[in-house]
Amino acid sequence: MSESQSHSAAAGENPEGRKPGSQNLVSQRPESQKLEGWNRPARTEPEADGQLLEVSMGPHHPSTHGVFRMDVALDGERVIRLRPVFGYLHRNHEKLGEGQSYLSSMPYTDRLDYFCSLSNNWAYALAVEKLAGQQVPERAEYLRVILAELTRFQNHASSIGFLIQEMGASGTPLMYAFREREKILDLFEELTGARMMCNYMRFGGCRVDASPAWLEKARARVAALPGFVDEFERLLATNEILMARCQGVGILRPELAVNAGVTGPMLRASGVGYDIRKVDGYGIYNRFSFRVPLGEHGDVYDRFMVRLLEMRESVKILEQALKEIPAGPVMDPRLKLRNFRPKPGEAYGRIEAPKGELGFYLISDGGPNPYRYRVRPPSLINLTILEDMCLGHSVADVVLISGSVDIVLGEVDR
Amino acid sequence: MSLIFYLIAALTVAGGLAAVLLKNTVHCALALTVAFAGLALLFLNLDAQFAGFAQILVYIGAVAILVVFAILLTKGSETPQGGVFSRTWLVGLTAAAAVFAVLGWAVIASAPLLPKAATPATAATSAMVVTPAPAVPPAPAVTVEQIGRALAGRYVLPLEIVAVLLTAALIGAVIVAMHEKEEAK
Amino acid sequence: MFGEGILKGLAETARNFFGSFVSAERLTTVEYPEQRIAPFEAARVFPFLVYDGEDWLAGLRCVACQICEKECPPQCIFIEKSKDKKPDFVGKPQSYPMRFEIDISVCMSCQICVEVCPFEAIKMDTAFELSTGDRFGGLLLNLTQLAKPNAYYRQIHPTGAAEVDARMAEEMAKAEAKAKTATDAAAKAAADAAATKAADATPAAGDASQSRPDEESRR
Amino acid sequence: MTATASFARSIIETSDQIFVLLKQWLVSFLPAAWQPAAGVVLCVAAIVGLFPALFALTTVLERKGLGRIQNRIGPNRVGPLGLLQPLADGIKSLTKEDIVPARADWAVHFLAPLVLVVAVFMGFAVVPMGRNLVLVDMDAGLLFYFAMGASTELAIFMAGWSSRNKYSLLGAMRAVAQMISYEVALLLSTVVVVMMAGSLSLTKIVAAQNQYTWGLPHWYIFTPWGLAGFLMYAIATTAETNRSPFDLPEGESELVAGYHTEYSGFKFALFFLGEYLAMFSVSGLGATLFLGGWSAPFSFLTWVPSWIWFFSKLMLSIFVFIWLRGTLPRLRQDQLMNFAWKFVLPMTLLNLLVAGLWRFMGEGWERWVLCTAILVVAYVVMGRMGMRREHFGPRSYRYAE
Repeated sequence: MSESQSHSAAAGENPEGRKPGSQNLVSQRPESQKLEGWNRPARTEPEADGQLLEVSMGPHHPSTHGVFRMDVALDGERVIRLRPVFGYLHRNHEKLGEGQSYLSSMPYTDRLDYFCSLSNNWAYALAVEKLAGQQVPERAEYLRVILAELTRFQNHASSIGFLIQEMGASGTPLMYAFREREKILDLFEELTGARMMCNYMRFGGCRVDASPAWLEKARARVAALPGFVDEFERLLATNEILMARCQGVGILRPELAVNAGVTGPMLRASGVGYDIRKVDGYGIYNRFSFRVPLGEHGDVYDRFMVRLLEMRESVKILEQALKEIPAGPVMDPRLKLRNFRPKPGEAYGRIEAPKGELGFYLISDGGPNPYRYRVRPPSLINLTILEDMCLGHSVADVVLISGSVDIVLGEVDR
Repeated sequence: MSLIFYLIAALTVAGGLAAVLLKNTVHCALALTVAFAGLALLFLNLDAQFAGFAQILVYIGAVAILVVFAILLTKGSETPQGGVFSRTWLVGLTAAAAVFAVLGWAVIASAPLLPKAATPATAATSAMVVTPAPAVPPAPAVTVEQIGRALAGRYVLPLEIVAVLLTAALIGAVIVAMHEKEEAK
Repeated sequence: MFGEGILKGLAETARNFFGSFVSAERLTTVEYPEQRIAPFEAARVFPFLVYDGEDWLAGLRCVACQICEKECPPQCIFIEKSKDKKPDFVGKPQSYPMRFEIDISVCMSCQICVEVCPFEAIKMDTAFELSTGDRFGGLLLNLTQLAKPNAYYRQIHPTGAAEVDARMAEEMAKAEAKAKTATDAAAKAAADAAATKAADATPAAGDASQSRPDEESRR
Repeated sequence: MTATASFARSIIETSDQIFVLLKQWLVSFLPAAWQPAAGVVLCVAAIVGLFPALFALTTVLERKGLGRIQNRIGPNRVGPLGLLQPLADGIKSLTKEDIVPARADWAVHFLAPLVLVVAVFMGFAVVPMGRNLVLVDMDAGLLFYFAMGASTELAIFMAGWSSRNKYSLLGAMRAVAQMISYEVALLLSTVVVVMMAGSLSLTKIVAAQNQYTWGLPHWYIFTPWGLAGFLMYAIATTAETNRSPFDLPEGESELVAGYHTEYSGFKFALFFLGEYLAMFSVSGLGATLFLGGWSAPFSFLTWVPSWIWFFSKLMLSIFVFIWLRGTLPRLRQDQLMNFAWKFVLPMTLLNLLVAGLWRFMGEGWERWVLCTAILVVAYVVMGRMGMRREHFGPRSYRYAE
């Protein structure tokens, strides 16, 4: 436990200002402990005092969320070295995007992080809108917020469910999360026609309008969501076993998080108040009042709780958006989706996806396809610090920590 | 002496031999466990329930596991390439013969002390088939209660001394282990 | 701190255990082959081609413009344009697809083909039980398998079909008005043909050259 | 009037002793010399038949119960209400290919499940399942039980080691370390009962509890030391049987399937069987030691056959096992060990002291107060110390505005 103390003491360098006296620790940290390469062997910290056992966890391991591999060197059950191996699900997403029209790339963005297709849609639409200087109607902006927050809610619920599943809870929280997710997916299906691969947003608005009946249904669903969060909290938040497993495990120091480009709930759990909804205020997020929960220790428990609290904030945003949504068109009537040729230039559109900063970088040469199409996937970048979080912990914790990162391999490997 | 005795004895001896002769150390440990189990059965065959169950509980449940763990932790689990006989087998054999001679002498010397008539052990062929309160004359059959009373009464001092000794050994082991761990850090 | 968190959790699971017997909110399972949920109107699975009237070959709205083939993200549509042209319902000569194939093992149900089609000719089906014993040929749908009547479209997407029908009826009226102003006999004959079509239960397909207020400008 | 009463009594008596009478009736067909041996064989056959059947029933109940806890329906396709599911599972595991890894130590690999199941079955020999319904009523019954329980560890080690699989070996090491640690606590938690009953014989322990005051039974769980002992026993047996939240040896998220990763087909089914049998057996023992075995919970219910009470208590504890599994995440290895050595073991030792106090303070309310107070204070102090040492606790969160 002395380890965790030194970690939390070193947790400084964040804009909010933390415990005085902790800052100098950051500057004194030796060079060797700063993040340089993700596949570097063990840092100075853990030392093997026995024979190392090399275990290849994955790509077909029950808890790697898909085809992801970790080459782990174990001393007993302690992790001495961990090398994440990505790429088993590479689908050439970015190059595909460069060979296709702007519109045709939209359905592919669904398949990046297949839990949050609507967020991905929005990020891509935002990038293209920036590129083309396209305006979005008011009602479409509201619909986007509603759908993105519903997505965030179900993503966080499922990710907590997976986390606890990895802790060995025989799937109960996951099933509760999926029960609620089912209802949210029903809403998605009714509006967009598909449950997961929604392909709903377009640059310049949304594909179809939401009927008043749908909005009513959404209001009823949203009204039931806080009860679900309460249930989750009663089931999990104060469970002693969960606290024992999660607290002090997989600590991510804020300065490392910032250096490594970690974003989303991971970063906020480390105590850095960075939320693109607040920073950029993209869409119409600056119209809503919501708070950004921050963690104190940057451990697995903080990540879990930050997600739980963000679910509550999402419900707040949803309530406001569903109340204020105006009438009007959902699509710019002058826009041509087919043969869409933005003027030459470049644009980077980013949103606060449930997993972190999701950005699309596009360069246009005036043709019907982007000249360069690049995705900044939060899952991948959040995963790069896996080794730093896992060293010195046991195998069971590795599983837990990789679960707390909340990755979707579709997005990691693209 | 019944057939069952010979069967159990054969099992025990076979287990012991296998423990000595097998190549793979883990197999040896498992064979040793068989020998332990055979011994326990012999105890039960003699109607010594407490000794028999204690043998299983301690030797199979703990000692065998300890041996196995020791083998695995000391990298001894790999099968040796050469033969199983050590170069000093003659010394070993001599020592074993000496121990056997002493034990045999002790057994033979104590034989005349046994009461001649009391050989009811054949009645209880196996502990599993003992019917409640059989009409066996209670000659050398020692109940658990008697052992307990003896331990808590007449032999309380040796018992306590052993307990203190074991506790000291335990604490010593913990201290040794902790010391190593700190050195490793 | 002393196990009350565990007890709270146990109470929660017990509540769910009993709740799943009484509350449909909790037990959301639908036992699929016996129980079925009607698909949502917006549901989309794989595309099909709409035709008007009785004869699917004659009434096919598709004019083989190949826009969907070009826009399809996974490139799962294959169209072979006809060499000749056949008159459509207004007598205007249009190409038609000689072959129209969709490989539904590749199709990702994104609906882009429906969105880009200017003729309301391709729509999304809601049938999803499409398993077949042949994973190559069985999943490559050809023109005969793809063509489905407008009545079917109306049945699975009533709102969308009503919109399309209304729009097309409006265009029909426009076309008729246009035809009436033209006084020559040939045009009159064409108008007659159009009138018989309009009298039919299924209004005829729209004309690409006609402007449709919102649909067209959006593209 | 007396005739009907005696008739009713005989009916009650017969239904209570039905299995004993059945055995005697069946055995009576044989020559007198064979009768004792035949009786034993019959009893063994009954146990070997009954508990696997119960296992089949429990697997489907567990899946359905877990399903309901998780707001699912659970298996309901095979047979009415899915009750024939275990049959389908059994056929499946019997017809599956028996795969032995090429590098595995085939002899040990083959023996491991057999040793496990045999050792677990042996435990049932001494558990009284009803009045006069015990296979072997031996003086050192409890000792026998634990001796057999200790042998299962070796089987698990054999399974893990012989598979030549890293996950299997890790799982086996975990399992053995865990079982040895908790075995100490398990033994000590039952010693209080032996102290009170003054016997290692399980039938005598039940007989000691089968008394009533004001219609309430003298079960040991209704005393402070008994309750504490029962809780410690429950914790230790959950760990011994590798059930959630102590199911680390087979933690599928970490170790795929632990020591039986490389087992398939019928051998895997044997492991599965062994695990559930161990669950039944520790539940039965727990009921015997703390819940009065086959005795009725109220004196006016003594007419219900004793074996019904025993099996209801057993199934109740199985239900608790399922409930726990549906709720709790699992601990980590070091936490498990800490919990065993730093909490459960000290508590059981303290419980020994409390039981001694109880014994020598004599009748009266003082012993209730004193014993309860000692145990509660110890629990609170240890709980708080444990949490403080590990810096656990609920947290509050701030918001960036």
